[in-house]
Amino acid sequence: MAEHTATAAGTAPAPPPAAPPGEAATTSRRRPDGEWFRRNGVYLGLVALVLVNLAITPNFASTGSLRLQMVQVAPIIVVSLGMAMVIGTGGIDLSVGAVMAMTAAVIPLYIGYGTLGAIAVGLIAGVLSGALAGSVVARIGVQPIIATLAIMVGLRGLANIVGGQIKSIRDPGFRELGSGDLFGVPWVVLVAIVVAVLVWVLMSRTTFGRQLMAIGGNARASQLAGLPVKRVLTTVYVLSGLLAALAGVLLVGRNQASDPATLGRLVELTAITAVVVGGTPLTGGQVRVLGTVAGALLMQLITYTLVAQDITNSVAQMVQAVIVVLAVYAQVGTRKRRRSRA
Amino acid sequence: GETDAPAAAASSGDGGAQTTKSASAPAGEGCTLEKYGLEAIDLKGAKVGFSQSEPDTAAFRAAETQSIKDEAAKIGVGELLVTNANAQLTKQISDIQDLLNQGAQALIVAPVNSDGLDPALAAAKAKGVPVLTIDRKVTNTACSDYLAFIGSDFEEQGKRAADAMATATGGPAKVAILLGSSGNNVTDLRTSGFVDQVEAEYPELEIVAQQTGDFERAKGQSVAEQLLQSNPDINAIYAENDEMGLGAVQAVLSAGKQPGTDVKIVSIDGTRNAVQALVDGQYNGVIESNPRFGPLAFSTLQDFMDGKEIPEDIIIEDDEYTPDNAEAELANAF
Amino acid sequence: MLTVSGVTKSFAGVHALRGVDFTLEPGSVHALVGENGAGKSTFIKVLTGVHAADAGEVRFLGDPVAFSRPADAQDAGISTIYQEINLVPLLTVAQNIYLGREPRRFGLVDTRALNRQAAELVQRLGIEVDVRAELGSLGLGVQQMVALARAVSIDARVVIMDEPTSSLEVREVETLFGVARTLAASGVGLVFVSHRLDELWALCDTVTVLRDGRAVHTGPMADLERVKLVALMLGREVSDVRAEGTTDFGASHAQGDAPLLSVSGVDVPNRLRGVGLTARPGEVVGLGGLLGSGRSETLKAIYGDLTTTAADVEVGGTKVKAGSVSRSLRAGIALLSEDRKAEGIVPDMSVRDNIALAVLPKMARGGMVSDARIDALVDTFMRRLQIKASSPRQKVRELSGGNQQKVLIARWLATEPRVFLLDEPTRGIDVGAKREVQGLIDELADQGLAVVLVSSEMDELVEGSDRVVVLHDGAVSGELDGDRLTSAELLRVLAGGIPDEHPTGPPPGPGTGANAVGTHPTTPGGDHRG
Amino acid sequence: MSTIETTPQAAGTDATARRLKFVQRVQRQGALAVLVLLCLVASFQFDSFATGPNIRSIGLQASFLAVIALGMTFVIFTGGIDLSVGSVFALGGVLAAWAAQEYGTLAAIVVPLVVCGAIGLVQGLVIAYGKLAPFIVTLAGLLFARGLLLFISDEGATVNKVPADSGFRNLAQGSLLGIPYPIWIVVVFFGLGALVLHRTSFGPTVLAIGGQEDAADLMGLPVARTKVITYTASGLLAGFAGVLIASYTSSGVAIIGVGTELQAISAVVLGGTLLAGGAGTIFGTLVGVLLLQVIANVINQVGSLNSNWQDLVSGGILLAVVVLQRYLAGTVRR
Ligand SMILES: Nc1ncnc2c1ncn2[C@@H]1O[C@H](COP(=O)(O)OP(=O)(O)OP(=O)(O)O)[C@@H](O)[C@H]1O
Ligand SMILES: Nc1ncnc2c1ncn2[C@@H]1O[C@H](COP(=O)(O)OP(=O)(O)OP(=O)(O)O)[C@@H](O)[C@H]1O
Ligand SMILES: [Mg+2]
Ligand SMILES: [Mg+2]
Repeated sequence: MAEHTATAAGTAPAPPPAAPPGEAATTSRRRPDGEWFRRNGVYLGLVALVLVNLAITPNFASTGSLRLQMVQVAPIIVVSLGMAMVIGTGGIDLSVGAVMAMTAAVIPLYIGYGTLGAIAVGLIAGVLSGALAGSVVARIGVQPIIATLAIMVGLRGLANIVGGQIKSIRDPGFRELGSGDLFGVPWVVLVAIVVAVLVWVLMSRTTFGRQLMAIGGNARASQLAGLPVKRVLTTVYVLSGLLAALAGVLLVGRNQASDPATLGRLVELTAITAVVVGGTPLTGGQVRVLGTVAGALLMQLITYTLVAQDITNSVAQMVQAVIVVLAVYAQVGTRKRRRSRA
Repeated sequence: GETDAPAAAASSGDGGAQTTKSASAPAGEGCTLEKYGLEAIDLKGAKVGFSQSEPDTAAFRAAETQSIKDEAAKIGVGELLVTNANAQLTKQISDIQDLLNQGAQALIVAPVNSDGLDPALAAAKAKGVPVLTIDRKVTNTACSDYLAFIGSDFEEQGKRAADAMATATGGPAKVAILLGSSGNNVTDLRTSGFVDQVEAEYPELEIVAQQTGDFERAKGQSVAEQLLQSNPDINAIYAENDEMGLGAVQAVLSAGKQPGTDVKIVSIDGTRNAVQALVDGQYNGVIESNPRFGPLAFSTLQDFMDGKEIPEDIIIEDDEYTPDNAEAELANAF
Repeated sequence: MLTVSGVTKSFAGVHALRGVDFTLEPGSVHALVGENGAGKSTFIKVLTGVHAADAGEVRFLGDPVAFSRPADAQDAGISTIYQEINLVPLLTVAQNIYLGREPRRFGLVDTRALNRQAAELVQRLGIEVDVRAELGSLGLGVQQMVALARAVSIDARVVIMDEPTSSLEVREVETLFGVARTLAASGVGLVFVSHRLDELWALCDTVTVLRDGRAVHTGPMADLERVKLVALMLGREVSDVRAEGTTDFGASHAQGDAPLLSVSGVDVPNRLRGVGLTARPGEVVGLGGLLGSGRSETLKAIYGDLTTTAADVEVGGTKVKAGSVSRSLRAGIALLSEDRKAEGIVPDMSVRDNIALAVLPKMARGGMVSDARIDALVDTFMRRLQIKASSPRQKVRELSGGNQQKVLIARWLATEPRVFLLDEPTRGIDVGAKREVQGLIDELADQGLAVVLVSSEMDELVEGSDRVVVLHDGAVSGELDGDRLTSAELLRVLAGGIPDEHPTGPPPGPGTGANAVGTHPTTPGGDHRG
Repeated sequence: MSTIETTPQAAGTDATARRLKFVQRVQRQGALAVLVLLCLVASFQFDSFATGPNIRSIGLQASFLAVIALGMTFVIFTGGIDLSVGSVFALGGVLAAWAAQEYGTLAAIVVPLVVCGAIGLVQGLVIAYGKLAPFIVTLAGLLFARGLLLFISDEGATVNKVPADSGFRNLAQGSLLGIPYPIWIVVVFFGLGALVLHRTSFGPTVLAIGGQEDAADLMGLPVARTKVITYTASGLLAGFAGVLIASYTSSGVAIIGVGTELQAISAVVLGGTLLAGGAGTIFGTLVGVLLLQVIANVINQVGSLNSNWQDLVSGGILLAVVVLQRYLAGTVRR
């Protein structure tokens, strides 16, 4: 399956064409070497953690448990996928948490226009914030981390001003979104799945995806190759904002409440971790969609395990730190031998 | 303190005025102008500074700030300077220094933390400005570093929560605790109060899990969900603030159980939403933590200026909302 | 002093070196030649501890060594100039030269001494450059010379140079040779890699030929006939090599009448002054000039990559809006940039995607790329240009320098340009490939493209072009065509001599090259910016 | 984190090299200009701004962040980032207070430095030899240090006070020529920082790694060692900032330092350092720190501007400044 994740190395599901010219075209199939780990480390980690839980966590092997994990991780997956695309361009988006808050803030104000109306407004808020970040980064050339950091601070404040204190959402539409399901699959999960598929297609099948990764790989060269660098960059941040907003919508549904002050706090770090653990390099040029999903699941399982074992907060944090490093190390560890290339 | 516990609109005017529980200072032991070494000032027309600890997005904070502002207006304070430390100790220190630099003649401080305000307090002392701390007690010396403390007894709140829980379960129960944020002494006190009381009085209550919900509704919900999943026979949840309690309600619902009956829920604060839940039967008890410090704070300052003796601790009487009185008392909730 | 036996190295799927033996004598200049991808750079990287050898032994001054980091090799007395310039753009020339070995005073770096020593060194090496200038602001040529200065400043027993001359022109090559000879005279052993064969006889005494990772020949340079050498490199018979010439340019090209590309009055603040040129369909117009004369700038300006204060570019009579790369592309202009690493390849992308990069939209239906189409396209070009890669999915960074260059040429040909601007197209590619490229240039011209060719190689320029426009100091200083298009004449004009019907021109004298080097606002660094 | 616009290296020879210097100066001055402007406006607007005490407290407040930001600057020079500083800062504080209480002044300085240095060292080793992304490693460091801190203060319940008589208090509360020690310390540290950057081979090496790691490696520079040293130094400095805060607040507070890493990063970037690495200035960082502190101070001067507006404003100003810098730089770009 890892084969199917989009990478700058342009993986198509089809096997590469017949041996090209040059006798060098001998063995190029992947043996379980560093590269292989890079691609699959996160899945191994995931499997390992599942096994651990099956062993130690009471009634882990239940549909209820599965459902809970999925429902809780869904919003994280959605944000992380947006983040993954931004990171693919070599950028980063710290504003996602604040965007979620902003979305949560506007929903109660427009709930009058019905569920969909409110959702639409919420998403627009995300798009606008993304557009701001995008143009500041792409057109003015401010470094992504600082641009999005500023937006993160300001937007959170704005969200609080607009939204005020926490408000319970009694709207049936949101209740359905948060707790209802279709053919036994919770809506939030469905949304996450759809988003994942769309992003995967976008990254591995479309011009946009290829251009995005080229820009992440060498912006200057991409520009000389006539790629619409600025447009692509801007779009990426808009998408990130949109997905963050969508995650916000899902959470409002889950919580039956809108709380701009706390919603999505520190989610940017969780998302980045999920992306990196998923095997997408922070240097850009690659986007591992499936890996990102797996990474988010991994983070979710870690926290669940720690809570289920009733580990105290302090220890939990330390354990989490160690696991994260190990997870990433599993991927890069074997790559060490490959020396830096001139 | 019971931070991040927002609720419906923060009005402080209606109901729930604070009443002191233990304020009587044995003669000669209270704090006076002489002891504190100050000149009396007339609060009317004076510049008074209020340093709030956490964002007003929390219902408790909103109500607290509001009540201070209202009272200041009421008694005709010259100018009320308000700062908010956004839960950052260092910011509160500079906030207080800023207030002093701006010429505040008296300070009301809601400390971010019990320790570490020393430099700020020292600055106030140097300027001969009395500091009245509310809702959280600092570990410095009363009547020297600061004037006095007005607030609730958080440990007591924990104890009363345990009592309420026992009443609610009326027998054996497996209890999960949703802790407040770590490193926060309100969390510690509300935990120890509850735990000690349970050990002392209610052996039939078994505490099966203690996980932090950071005083947030969403976090409270997801942690509660995880606890209920991994430990299905949990049938009582003690949340150290209303927000986490309301989160727990959602969690219980999404676990397909009935909050208030299948799983008993008790929390501390007395926000409108929680009391409403109590009215709706989804909740089993709310211990109040009264945020309306305005009147008591200013009257205390006034007494002090009038030369009266001020005791070190002015502990306020917190109400309790039960399924029975909830409906009637709803108006008092903030 | 340096003996290598049976060194083997292979990367995922690629056997770069298969049991190479090699011996370097003190005081000798040892040529290391071979096709692109033969394994020269890899060999050097194994020697100096960049890569760890899979098998084999390296002995330095008698005892076996296995450097784990370039630092170790350097400390041991082996200093290296790697193929792609490896200096720090944001630091000054002086800092780059002495990085890690700065002169100290009271334990602190003595900046004044640093600059003084650096200045003396570059002076001694005859490099005209301000040592306080940021390296990144200098031209590839200059940077290359700074790399040389650094290599020399480390008084080493062995100096290895991987294609040091590829971005130098005549004047500087001479300087470099001078330095090399002095070193050799002082008993230092040198390893010299170059694809410019003439240089080998000019400088080297011994030669080792690599082919497909094997050392197929070692012997005295002088005894080796040029054709024989080429035959060894390509693994072909001397006879059929002799059949073909050295450069592969045909005589002259069928030329249309109306200019396909006409450029006039290109101004770039303190870079270019009213540069203009025309190229007719099927015509190859050479662009000559000393380093820093503005050749690359001119191409970039035409391509719309440099913001010009004034420029009139027309393709097929229709004006192209200046300052927009995408418009130029749409108008049918393509630019093969001289800086492969910074402005060309996307290193971590596959050969395939690098080739398709500029034409992705064409390869797509409704935004969805058709891999079938791309594979077809890529396949054609990989065959046509003989690109040597383990598979179309190999990362470009893993290709040899020359093959990377071919990938880029493929990228641009895929855009089916009408006007092809080539900046040092054969830089760093082997004789075989070079001929292919040169042949390609002809072929393209014959197909009616207008080609503008920048090359620092005299004969390539002379033989390859129908007409040569000479730049000096950012302005056109002369033009050669017909029978006046000879190396001698070109040299004269380059040196600042005035061709008869061009009364205007820069003052002659050795100063000119220097001042070009010394006073030209330039860009590779700047080019990294939007 | 590369954008299309990377380093300002447009330029060629002397003329343009000078232009380049100008670009960098402007980028730095971008922050300085805003800072000066802000100060001017503030001093006209609020008479309590340009007063000795206020300036003094601004400097004092800024000093803690300044120390942290200094380490961050070098880390960013190498093209890396250190997210752990906030937690390490808090950890250092708690350790210092504890040690001061148990063993006295010397220990109060040594113990935190040892522990925090060790954390930095480990991070450095993992980054340099494990070849893991600094972002993720130090993110884990952030979690770990905070966890460790809560662990040793059992979930923040126990708080250590610096004994009233302890000389350790002097470190941050004492002053020389009316200027608090921390400010002196900052001046000295930044002086040393500049010295290291410009007058040792460590400086250029750090920049080389940030600019072109491969190249640095091929040039035979000690890449790994330099990185390790840099992250260790960052840990040490964050720890020392903790020592200062402990001395300043006379106590070890578990809740400080949250989000400090982001403040430090903003300060560095405001100072004109490129997150891409390879270029920047020490002095700029100092300006960045001051800018942040002054913004906060001015917001307080404005009076009862509630915490949300504070966020909105500081976010807005931050964005404005970085955009301004780009434009200033842009005017000189070709
Ligand atoms: N890091 C790497 N990973 C995989 N393959 C590599 C790597 N480096 C080199 N190769 C392969 O090893 C072979 C030799 O490459 P090398 O760079 O040594 O050739 P070269 O002789 O230097 O060619 P050129 O003259 O073009 O520089 C090539 O086939 C190349 O694709
Ligand atoms: N002497 C120099 N000083 C500064 N920059 C130079 C110098 N020579 C070349 N450059 C830079 O190198 C690139 C090529 O140089 P330029 O275009 O000015 O002349 P050129 O004839 O193309 O030189 P080259 O032979 O290196 O291509 C340009 O981007 C230019 O900025
Ligand atoms: Mg090579
Ligand atoms: Mg050029």
